[in-house]
Amino acid sequence: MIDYDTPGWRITLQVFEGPLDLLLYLIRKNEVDIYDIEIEKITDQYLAYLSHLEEMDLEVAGEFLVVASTLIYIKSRSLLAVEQQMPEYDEADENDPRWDLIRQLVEYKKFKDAAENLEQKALVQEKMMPRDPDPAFKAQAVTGLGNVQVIDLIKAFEKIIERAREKEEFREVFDDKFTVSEKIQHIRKLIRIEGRVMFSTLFSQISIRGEIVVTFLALLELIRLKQLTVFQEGSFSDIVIEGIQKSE
Amino acid sequence: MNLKTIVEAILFKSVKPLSAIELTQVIKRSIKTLTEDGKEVDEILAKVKEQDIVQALDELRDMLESHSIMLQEAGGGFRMVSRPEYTDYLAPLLGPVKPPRLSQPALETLAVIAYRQPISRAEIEAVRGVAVGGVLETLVDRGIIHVAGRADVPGRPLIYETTNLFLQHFGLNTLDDLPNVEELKRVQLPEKHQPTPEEQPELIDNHVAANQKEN
Amino acid sequence: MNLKTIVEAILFKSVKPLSAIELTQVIKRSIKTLTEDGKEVDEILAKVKEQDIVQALDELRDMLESHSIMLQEAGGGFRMVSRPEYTDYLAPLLGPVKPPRLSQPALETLAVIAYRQPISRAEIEAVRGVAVGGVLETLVDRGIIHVAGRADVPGRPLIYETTNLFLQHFGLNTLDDLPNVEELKRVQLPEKHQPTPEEQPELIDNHVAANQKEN
Repeated sequence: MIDYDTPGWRITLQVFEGPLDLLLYLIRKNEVDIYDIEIEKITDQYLAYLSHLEEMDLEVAGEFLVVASTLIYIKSRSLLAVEQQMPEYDEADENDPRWDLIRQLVEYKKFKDAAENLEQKALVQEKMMPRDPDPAFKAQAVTGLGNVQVIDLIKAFEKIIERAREKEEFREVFDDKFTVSEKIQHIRKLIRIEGRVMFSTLFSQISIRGEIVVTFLALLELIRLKQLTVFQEGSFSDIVIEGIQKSE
Repeated sequence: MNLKTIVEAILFKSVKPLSAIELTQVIKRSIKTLTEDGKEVDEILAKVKEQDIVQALDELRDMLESHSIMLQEAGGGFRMVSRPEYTDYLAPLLGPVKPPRLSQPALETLAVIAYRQPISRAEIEAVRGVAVGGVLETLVDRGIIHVAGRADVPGRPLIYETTNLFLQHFGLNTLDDLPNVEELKRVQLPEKHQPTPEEQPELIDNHVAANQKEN
Repeated sequence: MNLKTIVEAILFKSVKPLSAIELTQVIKRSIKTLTEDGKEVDEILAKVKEQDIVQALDELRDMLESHSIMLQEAGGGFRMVSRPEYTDYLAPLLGPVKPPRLSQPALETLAVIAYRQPISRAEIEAVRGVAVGGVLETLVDRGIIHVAGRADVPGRPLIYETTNLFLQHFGLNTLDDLPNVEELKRVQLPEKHQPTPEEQPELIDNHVAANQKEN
């Protein structure tokens, strides 16, 4: 059993990177080869560690519990009489959970060792220092306006004015030409015919700002009413608007 | 490893020129740390004096004779620089001498500032209908606008105006030389505290902006 | 002046590592400018090829043998760095803030990605037995890994691979220089037979997040 009173034990409490790391530690502590682990012993020690964590009021992460249940399962299996064990209890058996766990441990250990190797390389690399970038080089690249003409400036300003005027206009159109309920009808009809509409298509024929706003509000309302759903097929793809099928 | 190459490594790494005294201090401090860490230190190094550094600098200068890098003494300090005759081969490294073109939001923000300066961030945002914090930072970083003080209104917000670099870029003498300055100064623009419909377009602006990024 | 010292000057001044091809381009561009300006250019330089640069790099490496500066090839590029044994003497220049080292979880995650790229988050978690969401984010933020696209499997998960910065950080030239690369590449990945942490994502994510704060 693990001696919890050894001062070193408490210190190592926090350093396990996960259940596999803890298992490797226990195997090393018992001085056995991964392939020869005694499941019973390891399971007891593993569970003792978890309960020790709980005693100290430390939260036991879910992943530790997942492996705990696997260990208990393997242990219970090995306690069954041989004839009662489902498949042949064979080390090479694909379905043997003990073998699965061992394979996972072996795999994990290889990467843990590789991580250690990488760390050593980083430490060496840290000692090989390049010169710091010349501040003069940096400064030159980022100041100034680039290829901007006065005309660009005026155009930009006119765009702002234009947009401001549209906002004025928008108040009228909001009242007169387009209403949210009208747009709701329009979108419903589109969805009924097409099944789904792309977000960009819905807005592409609209050029008046007021109509964009009203259409967007209609869309939000339909989503709120759970008549529509929107989603993306990839983080950079167009948004798809789709009707929600209702059982009638 | 010897004093000459240690000095070389320090000057290679240092951002600013170092005098012989400063070099001595750097080495003395390193040796102190090494000794405290229980590492063995060469006896000659342990007793290093400024005059040893001066000699090491001379040796380093000779050692670099056949290289494109040389020791330069400037402003009472030494530094490593590339030899002047190699400058022609370094030009391509300077990258784009022309800074990247301003983005549309940056351009619009600059236009508002140009014609309405001095102006606060809140006033710019009222005109443009979107947040301009990041854009203002870019413009300040690029030396096109600068903080001109604080407005004499509640909250005393920072106010911005264009710089001399801005005028130089467009070949203008004063701001009055900006085209259409009279007309554009007069145009009525949205102000702060507009009625509610103003707030909705912003929703769309943000959305459109996000969409454009994706494309 | 010769090719070897020109390459030295360029690498001395360059902010980032340059490959032999990039070095060739820099020199070719310089020569073009020189010719256009009516300056005389050495005939050998005018016809410079990548293989000449490769040879010049070898000569430069030899030339720097007795110096505290060396040529390093990392991430497919060459750069000039101080020799590791001089690092103790550079410490006083560096100031108190050291660049953060990678945490143990980050290193383990990175090891899995390095040998198995491109790889999805679920596959990494199957090997490590813990959730890696937070760690992946940190590694992406630091530019050591990046999203390489989506896997062609159900759910189309994002897949990750290491960047050039990864190679530079660990002083590797290519991924084939990873220790034990042959062995680790071949190992059979565990299938996701285990109830992986994915099934309790929230719980685990919180745990990992809390853990990382501690590190």
